[in-house]
Amino acid sequence: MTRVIFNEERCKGCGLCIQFCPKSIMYLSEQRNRLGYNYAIIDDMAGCTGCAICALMCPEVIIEVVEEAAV
Amino acid sequence: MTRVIFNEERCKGCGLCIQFCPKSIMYLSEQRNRLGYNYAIIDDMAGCTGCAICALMCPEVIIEVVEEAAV
Amino acid sequence: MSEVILMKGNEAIGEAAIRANCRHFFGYPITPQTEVLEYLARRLPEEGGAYVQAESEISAINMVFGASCAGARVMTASSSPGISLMQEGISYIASAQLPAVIINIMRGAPGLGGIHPSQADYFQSVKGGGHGDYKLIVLAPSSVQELIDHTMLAFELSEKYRTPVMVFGDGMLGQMMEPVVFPDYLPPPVDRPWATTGMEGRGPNIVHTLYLPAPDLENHCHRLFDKYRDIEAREKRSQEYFTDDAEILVVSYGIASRVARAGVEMAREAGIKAGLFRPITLWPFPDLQLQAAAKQARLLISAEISMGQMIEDVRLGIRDKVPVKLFNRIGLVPNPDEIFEFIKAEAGEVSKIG
Amino acid sequence: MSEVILMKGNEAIGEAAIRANCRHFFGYPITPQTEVLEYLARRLPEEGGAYVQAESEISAINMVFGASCAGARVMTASSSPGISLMQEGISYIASAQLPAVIINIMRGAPGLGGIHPSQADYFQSVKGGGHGDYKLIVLAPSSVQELIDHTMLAFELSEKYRTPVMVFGDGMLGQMMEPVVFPDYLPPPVDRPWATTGMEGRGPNIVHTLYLPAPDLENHCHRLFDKYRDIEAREKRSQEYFTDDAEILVVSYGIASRVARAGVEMAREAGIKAGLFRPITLWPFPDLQLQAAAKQARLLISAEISMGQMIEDVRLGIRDKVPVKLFNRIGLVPNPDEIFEFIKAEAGEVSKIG
Amino acid sequence: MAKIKGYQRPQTLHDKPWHFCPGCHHGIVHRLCAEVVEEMGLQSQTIGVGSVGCGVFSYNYFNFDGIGPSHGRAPAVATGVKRVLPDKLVFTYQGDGDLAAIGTTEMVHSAVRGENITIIFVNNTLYGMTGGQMAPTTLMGQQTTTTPRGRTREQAGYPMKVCEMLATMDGSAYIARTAVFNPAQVLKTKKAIRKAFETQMAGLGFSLVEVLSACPTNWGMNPLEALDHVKDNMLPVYPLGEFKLKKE
Amino acid sequence: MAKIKGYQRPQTLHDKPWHFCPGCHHGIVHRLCAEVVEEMGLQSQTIGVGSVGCGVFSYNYFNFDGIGPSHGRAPAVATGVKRVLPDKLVFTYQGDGDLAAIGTTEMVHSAVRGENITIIFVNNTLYGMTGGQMAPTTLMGQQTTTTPRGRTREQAGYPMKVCEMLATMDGSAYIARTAVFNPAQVLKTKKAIRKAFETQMAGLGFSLVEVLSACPTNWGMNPLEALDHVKDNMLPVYPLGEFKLKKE
Amino acid sequence: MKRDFVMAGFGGQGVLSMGLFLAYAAMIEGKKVSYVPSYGAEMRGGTANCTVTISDREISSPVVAHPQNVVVMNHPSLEKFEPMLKSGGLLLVNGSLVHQDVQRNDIHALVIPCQELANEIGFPQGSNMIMLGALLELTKIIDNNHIYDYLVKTFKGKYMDKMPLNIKAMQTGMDYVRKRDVKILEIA
Amino acid sequence: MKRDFVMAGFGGQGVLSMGLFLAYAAMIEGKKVSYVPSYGAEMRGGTANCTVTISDREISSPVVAHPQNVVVMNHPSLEKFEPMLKSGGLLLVNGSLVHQDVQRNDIHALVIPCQELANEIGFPQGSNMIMLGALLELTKIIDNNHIYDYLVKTFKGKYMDKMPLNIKAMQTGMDYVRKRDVKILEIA
Ligand SMILES: Cc1ncc(C[n+]2csc(CCOP(=O)(O)OP(=O)(O)O)c2C)c(N)n1
Ligand SMILES: Cc1ncc(C[n+]2csc(CCOP(=O)(O)OP(=O)(O)O)c2C)c(N)n1
Ligand code: SF4
Ligand code: SF4
Ligand code: SF4
Ligand code: SF4
Ligand code: SF4
Ligand code: SF4
Ligand SMILES: [Mg+2]
Ligand SMILES: [Mg+2]
Repeated sequence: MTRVIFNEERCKGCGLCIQFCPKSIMYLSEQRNRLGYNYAIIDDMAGCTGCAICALMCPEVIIEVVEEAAV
Repeated sequence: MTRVIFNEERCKGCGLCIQFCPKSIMYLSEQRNRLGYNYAIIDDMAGCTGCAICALMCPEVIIEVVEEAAV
Repeated sequence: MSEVILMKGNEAIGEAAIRANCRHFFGYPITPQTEVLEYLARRLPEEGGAYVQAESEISAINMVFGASCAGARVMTASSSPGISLMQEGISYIASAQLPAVIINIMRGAPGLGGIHPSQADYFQSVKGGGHGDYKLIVLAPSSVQELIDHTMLAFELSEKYRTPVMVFGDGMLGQMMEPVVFPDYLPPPVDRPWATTGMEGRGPNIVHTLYLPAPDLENHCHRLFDKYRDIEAREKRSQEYFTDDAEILVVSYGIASRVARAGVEMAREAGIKAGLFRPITLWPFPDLQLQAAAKQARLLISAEISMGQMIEDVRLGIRDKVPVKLFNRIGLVPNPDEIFEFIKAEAGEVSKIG
Repeated sequence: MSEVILMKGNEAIGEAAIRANCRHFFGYPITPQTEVLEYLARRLPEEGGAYVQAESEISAINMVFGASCAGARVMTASSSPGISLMQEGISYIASAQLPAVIINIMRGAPGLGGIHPSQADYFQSVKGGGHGDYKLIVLAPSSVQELIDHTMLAFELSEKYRTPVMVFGDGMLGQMMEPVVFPDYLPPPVDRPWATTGMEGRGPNIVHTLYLPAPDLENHCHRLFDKYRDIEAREKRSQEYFTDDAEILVVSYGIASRVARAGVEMAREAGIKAGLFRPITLWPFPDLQLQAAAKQARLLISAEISMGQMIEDVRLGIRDKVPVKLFNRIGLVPNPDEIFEFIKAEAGEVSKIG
Repeated sequence: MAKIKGYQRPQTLHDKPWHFCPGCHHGIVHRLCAEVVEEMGLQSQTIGVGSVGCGVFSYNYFNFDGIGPSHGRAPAVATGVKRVLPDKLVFTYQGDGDLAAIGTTEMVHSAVRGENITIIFVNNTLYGMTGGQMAPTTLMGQQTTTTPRGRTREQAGYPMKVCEMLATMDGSAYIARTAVFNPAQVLKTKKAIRKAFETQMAGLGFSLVEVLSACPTNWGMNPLEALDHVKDNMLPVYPLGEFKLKKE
Repeated sequence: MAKIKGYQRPQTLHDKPWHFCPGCHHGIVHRLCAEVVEEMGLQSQTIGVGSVGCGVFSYNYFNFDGIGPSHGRAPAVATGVKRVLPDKLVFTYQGDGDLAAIGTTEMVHSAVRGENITIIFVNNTLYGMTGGQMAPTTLMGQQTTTTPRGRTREQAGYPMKVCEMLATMDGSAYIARTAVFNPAQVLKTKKAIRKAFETQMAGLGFSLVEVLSACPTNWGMNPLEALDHVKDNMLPVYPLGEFKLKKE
Repeated sequence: MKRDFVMAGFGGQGVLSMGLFLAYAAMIEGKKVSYVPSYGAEMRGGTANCTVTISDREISSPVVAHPQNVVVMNHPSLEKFEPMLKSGGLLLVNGSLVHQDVQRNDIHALVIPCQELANEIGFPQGSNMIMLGALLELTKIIDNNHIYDYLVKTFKGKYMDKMPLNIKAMQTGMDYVRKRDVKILEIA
Repeated sequence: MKRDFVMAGFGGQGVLSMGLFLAYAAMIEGKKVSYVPSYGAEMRGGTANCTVTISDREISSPVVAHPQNVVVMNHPSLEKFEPMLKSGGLLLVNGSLVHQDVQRNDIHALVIPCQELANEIGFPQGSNMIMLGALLELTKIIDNNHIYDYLVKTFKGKYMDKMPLNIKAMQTGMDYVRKRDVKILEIA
C-alpha cells in the first residue's frame, strides 16, 4: 500500500497537489499551520494509487509517497 | 566633357578607383605625395566616360567628377 | 502646492523630479530604490514625459547621457551595485560636462550585500568611482522633505555647472514616510546652445570626451578643475546643532545625522557639551564650516553607516588639529542610545585628558 | 632563468603571470594594455592554460570570479574605462574573499580621454570605486622589472589574504622596454578547501556575498576589516632616496616616481636637500614610513599624473604636520626638468620661510 | 504519462523550508534540477551558479557546490568555472530579468562561444524579487508595477524570445522551451533538463532550457489561476518545443 | 547599375582628411551615410552617434550634430536622444567589437524595444582600432593577434550572426546585410541605408544595416586582396540580403 | 510629547496599514510624524514591521531602540520585540495566533483574540483593525471622533466598500479593551 | 655615461625598429637601457617616435625633455623635435622626405638622403637602416664589430633573408657620414 506523507508545517496551501490528484482525495484543511496557511490533507488514504502526481506538482517538495509493505 | 578631379595630396594609393574604372585609364603615380603614398592619376582624361565609379569606390572621398561645358 | 502630505521617500523623489520639470527618466529596478521607477512609470506619461525602463544600469546611464546631449532635463536612480555599474558612464558624463541627476538609495554592501540602509558608497561617489580626474556634486538629504529639496536642487546645480549631481539616500530614507510640502515647480530647462538637437540654423554641435593630443587632455582637465574650484568656492553646504560651545563634535550626514542629532540631544540633557555638524554637500566637503564649528572641540566623532569613509574628509577638513574617532554601525541605522553612549564614554575620556 | 632580456612592459606582465603559474586569463582588448592579452593568447595554450577573450570587461571580471571560485590562479587586465566597468565585479570579489589579480594599465581620462599614460585612477582603486566597504591591495611598480615582480607578488598576496590585488601601471610602463630578469616560477596554487570544485568527499562549498540579516552583514564587514587591518600591519611597502636629511620630500609612485627621482637627483646636484619617498603599496599606504622619511622635511610635494589624488593620502599620512603641495601633469609623464624646476622654486620659498 | 511509484525528496536538495511564495514555480524547477543531478549521479561533480532574483538562494537549497554571482553575470561566472573544471557539470539558474535583460551580453556570448554550460531559465515575465516590474519578456498589455497601463509597443516594444534568438547561434547545441503548468509538462521539463545536462556532459556546447513559470504574487493571481495564465496567455507568445538539438 | 553623372563630396561631410588606413571600407560607409542624409534633406535633422573603434572620429567628419559615446553603448545613447527628439533621424555607427561584443545588450534591447533608431554596423571581423584582436564575428580559422593559431571552436566558438539574430525580434523593422567590395555592392549598401533611414522616419521601429567591410591593415592584405577576402571568405559565412522588412 | 510605536506581524497581516493610519491621522492632527517600514521586497514570506513616531516637535531620530508601544500580530514578532519594549510600555498581543505567554512584568501587556473578534463581526480580514482600535483606545493618541475621516484620507478613497466594516472592527477592538482592566499607559 | 636618442617619422618608416636595435645592442653590451615608444594603435596614420636611453648607471627617467640625439625621418618630426634637441646635440634628417632647412645653429645637424642611398644599393625599404648606420657611426654608442650579431638577436632570427641587405644599408649610412665633415658629438 502506498502512503502519502505531507510535511504539513511547511505546506503553503497553494493547492497544486489537490488540483492534479487524479483521485481527488486531497483538500485544504480548515486549520492553519504555524506559517499561517491552510495546509493540504488527505483523509481517504486508501483511495490513493500512489501515482505521486501530487509530489510531482508540489512546489515545496514536502510530499513523499512511500510504499508500505502490506502488514 | 567630364573631368575627374583628384585631391592628390590626400590620396592613400589604395587602388580601388583604379581597380574598378571601366575604362582602365587610371594608375598609381611613381611619385609620392606628402603623406608618403603613390597617388592615383589619369593621363587620358578623354577616355573617361564620367561614370563616377572611381568616386563611388574611393574610401577617401577625394574624387570629384564634374561636367565641363564643351568649350 | 503648500499642502502637507505624507509621502514615502522614493516616491517623493519621483514627484520632486516631476516638479523640477524633469520629463525623462531611465532606470532599472533595484531594492530599495524601485519605487522611484514605479512612481515615475505612472506619473511621467501623465505629464507627457517618457519613462524608459532600461535593460540594465549601464544602459540607463548611457540613455541619460544621450538624453542630456539632446537637451533634456534627465534623471536616473539606482542603488549601490547598480551605481557601480554606472561608473564608466558617470565618468563620461562628467567629462562631457553634461547635466544629469543620479539618485543613489544606498544599500548594504560590498557584493550583493543586502537591502539594508547603508552609507558605504561614500568613497565611490565622493572620491571618484569612475576612472580619471572628475568630481560629482554629492548631496546628502536627511529627511523625506530634503529628498525633495535636494532632488530639485540637484537639477539646478547640474545645469548651472553642467556637471552630474548625485543625491545620496539610503534604504531607510527611501522607504520611510514623512509629511512633506512640495516647493513650486522649477521652470523648464533653458535652451542649451551646445546640445545635439539637429543643426537647424547653426553649425554642428558635438558632445564627446576624446582628447587625443596630450595637451588637449591636460587643458580639458584644467577646465574641469577650474569649474570644480568654482563649485568648491560657492556650494559647500552644512548644518549645525549646538556647535557653539561643543567640546565633542559629532560629524554625520544623511539618515545617520538624524539619530546623531538625537544622540547629541540626549548628551546635552546629560550635561555633556556635544554638538552636531552635518555636511549637506559631501563634495564639496564643507571643511571651512567644519573648522569654524569645531573651534571649541576637543574630539570629533565621525558617525557613519560605513567602515570609516567620511572620516578621511573629516580629518582632512579639520587638518588633523583635533583627534577624530569613528562611530559606526553596518547594515542598520544605529539608534540614538548607541550614539549617546559613545559620546558619554568619550566625554569621560576627554575630560580625563583635559 | 637569470638571463637578461629586453621586454615590453605589457608582455613582461604576461610572462610574469605564466611564471606565477597562473593558467587562466580573461580579458578584453584596450589600448594601452592589449599586449598583455596578446601575449597570453599566444603563451597560455603553450602552457596548457586557457586564454578566454571575454566579450566585455564586465564578463571578464565575472569570469575571473568564476575561475577563482573554481580554485584557479587567475588574472585579468584592462585600462581605465574598462576598470570602471569592473567595479561591481571587484566589489563582489572582495566581498567573496576570492584571490584575483587585476592589472590596470592606466590611460588618460575621464571619459574616453586618450591613450596617454595617466595615474588618475588612484581614487578609484585605492579608495574604492565599487560599492560598499572593501579594500584592494594596490601595487605601484615603476619599471618593467617591477611589473614582473609586482605581478608575481600580487598573486602571492591575493592568495595569502584571499583578496583581490591590483597592479597599477600606466601607458608608458606598459609600452616601454627595459632589460629584465625573471625570478623563479611560483609553485602552483595550493588546494583551496573553500573552492567550488564539486563536493567529492565533502559537504557543499558555497561562495556568495549576500548577507540578509543585518547582523550578518555587520559581522561580515568586521571580518573583512580585521583582515584589512592585518594587511595594513604587515604589507605597507615603500622606497626612499636621499630622505635622511631631506627638507623637501617628493612623494611619487609608479612611472612618475622615476622622473621625480631624476628631478631629485638634479636638485641634489644643485645643492638642494631634496629627497624622494615612493609608496610601493598605495593601499595600504605606507604612512608610518612616510612620517619617518619626512622627519627633516619642511615641505612635501605630491608628484602625480593626476589632478591631486594621492595628495590626500600624503596629507593624511603626514597628519598635516608638514605642508603638502601638488606637482602634476596630465596626459603625459612630466620630464625631470619640470620637477627639478618645481623643487627649486619651492626650495626658494622654504628657505625664505625658514 | 509514466506512473511514478513512490516519491522521495532527492539527496541533492537540503531538507529545509524555502522562501518562495505559495504556488511559485521556482520550487518545481529547483526540484527538477536537483532530481536530474541526482539521477545522473553527478552530485559531487556539479557546480550550480545562482543568480539574483527569486532564485537567489538556490545555493542554500541545492546540496552541491554553489556560487552566488552578481545580477546577470551567471553565464560569465559559469564560463570561468567551466574553463577551470571542464569535466564538471556547470549550470546557471536565472530569471528573465537576470538572463534576458541585464545579462543579455553574457548569455548571448556563452552561446556564441559554444560554452559548454547549461542555463536553466525561469521565465515568469517580470522581475519577481523586486516586486513585479516589467521584464523584456513581459507580455503585450501585461500590467506590472512599471507598466501600470499594460506594456505597450511605444514604450517598451515586444516580448523577447530567448530560445528563438539563441537558436540562430552556431554555438548553441540544445535549446528548449517547456512549462510546468501540469504534470505532463513537469515531466517534459525534467526530460529537457536532462537532455541539456547530457548535452553538456557530452561536450556538445551551449544548452539552455527555458521554463515558462508562474509568479502568482506579482501577477495578482492565486496559484491555480496562474497555471491557466501560463497556458492561455504565455503559450501563444512563447511556444513550447525544442529549438535546437545538436547530435554531433 | 545606375550610371552616375558627376560626383561631388556631399555637404554632410566636412572637407578634411581622415585617419583611416589606405583602402579601409570605413571611408566608403561614412560617405554613404553622409550622402543618404543629404539626399533625404535631413542634414539639420540628424544626430549621429559614433562609437569607439576606427569609426571613433565620425563626429569630426560628418557635418551634422554628433555624439561620442562610450564603447558599445551607442544604442543606449541613441535611445536617450531619440526619446527626447522623436522626430529627428538618430543613427549609430558601430564596429563589430563595439556592437556585437561589449554592446550586445544595448543592441539586442534596442531591437526588443523596437527603438526607432538605425544602427550602421561595420563588420570587419576584428577589432581594428586596438590592433586586430579577435571579435565575435571573426571567421573560423582566422588569425588575429589573439587567435594567433586561428579561431577555433574550443577556444572561441563560432562567428556571431547579428542580422540573423536580430531578425528574430518582433521589434526589428528593417535588417539587412550588404557589402562594398565592388561598385554594385556599394550602391546596394547605399540603398539599404536609405531604406533603414526611411524605416525610421516612418516610425516603423528598429533598423540595422550590417556592412561587410575590409580592414586591410589588420588582415595583413593590400586593399585589393582585402576586397577578395570579403567576397570569397566572408560572404559564405555572412550571406547578403534583407533579413527583415516591415512595411507597417 | 513624543510617542513611538512598533507594529509587527506576517506580511499580509496589515501591520503596515495600521502604522500608516496612525501616521496619517497624527499628521492630519498637526503632529510631526515619521513612519519607517521594514522592507523586504527581495525577501518573500518574512515578517513585516513598522515604526511610527509622533511628536509635537521635529523628530530627530525615526528609529527607536526601546519603543513605548509594541503591537505583535504573530509569534516571531513577540520574540523579537518583547525584549525591546521600554520598561513601563504597552504590549498588545494578537492572541489568535500567538499562544505563548508574555514574559516581562515591567510592562503593560494585553492579549487580544483578534481573529475571533473579527470572525464574530463577520469580517475575518479585520484582525488588524480590531488591534488598531484597541491600540487607539488605550493610547488615545488620535482623536477618535475623526477616525472615519482619517481612514478615507489615509487610503485615498480606496476600499470604500469595506470602510463600514473597518470602522466596525476598530470599534470592536476599542470596546474589547474598554471592558478589560488595563491601565492607561503612562510613559516614563 | 648617459646618452639619449629620439627617433621619429611616419608609422611604417621603421623608426621603432631603429630604436629597438639601439636598445638591444646596448643591453647586450652590458649597459642599462630604456626604450619608450610612442604608441597609437588607436590612431592610424600618425607619426611614430621612440626615446632610447643608454647609461652605465640605473636609469631614473626614461623620458627626456631635451634629447642629445634626434633622428627625423619626415617633416612633422622635424618640426616637433628640432626645438627640443639639447644645445650641442646631434640632429640627423632624412633629406629624401624632409625638404625644409634646419633652423638652429647651436646643434650639429646632418641631412642624409636616405631613400636615394637605399635605392642605390637596390634596397628601397632600407632608409631606416641607412639612417641607423649614420647614427651609429657618428655616436659610436655601439661596438660596430658586432652589429650583425646584434641585429639577429634584436629581431630574434626574423628577416634572416634581409639581413645582408640591412647590413649593407647600415654600412652605406656609415660610409656616407664618414665622408662628410661632421664633428663627432661632444655632449654638454
Ligand atoms: C546590478 C543589480 N541591479 C539590480 C538588482 C536588483 N534586482 C534583484 S533581483 C532583480 C530582478 C529579478 O528578476 P528575474 O531575474 O526575472 O527573477 P525573478 O525574481 O522574477 O525570478 C533585480 C532587478 C541587483 N541586485 N543588482
Ligand atoms: C570600455 C572599453 N573597453 C575597451 C576599449 C578599447 N577599444 C577601443 S576600440 C575597440 C574595438 C574596436 O573594434 P570594432 O568595434 O570592431 O571597430 P573597428 O576598429 O574594427 O572598426 C576597443 C576594444 C574602450 N575604448 N573602452
Ligand atoms: S499519490 Fe496520486 S492519488 Fe495519491 S494523493 Fe498523490 S496524486 Fe493523489
Ligand atoms: S502542492 Fe505542496 S505546498 Fe501546495 S498545497 Fe499541496 S502540499 Fe501544500
Ligand atoms: S569616371 Fe568612370 S571612366 Fe572616368 S576615371 Fe572614373 S571610373 Fe574611370
Ligand atoms: S580610391 Fe581614392 S584613395 Fe584610393 S587610390 Fe583612388 S583616389 Fe587614391
Ligand atoms: S515573487 Fe513571484 S517569482 Fe518570486 S517567489 Fe514569489 S511567486 Fe515566486
Ligand atoms: S585598422 Fe582597419 S578598420 Fe581601422 S582604419 Fe585601418 S583598415 Fe580601417
Ligand atoms: Mg522573472
Ligand atoms: Mg571591427
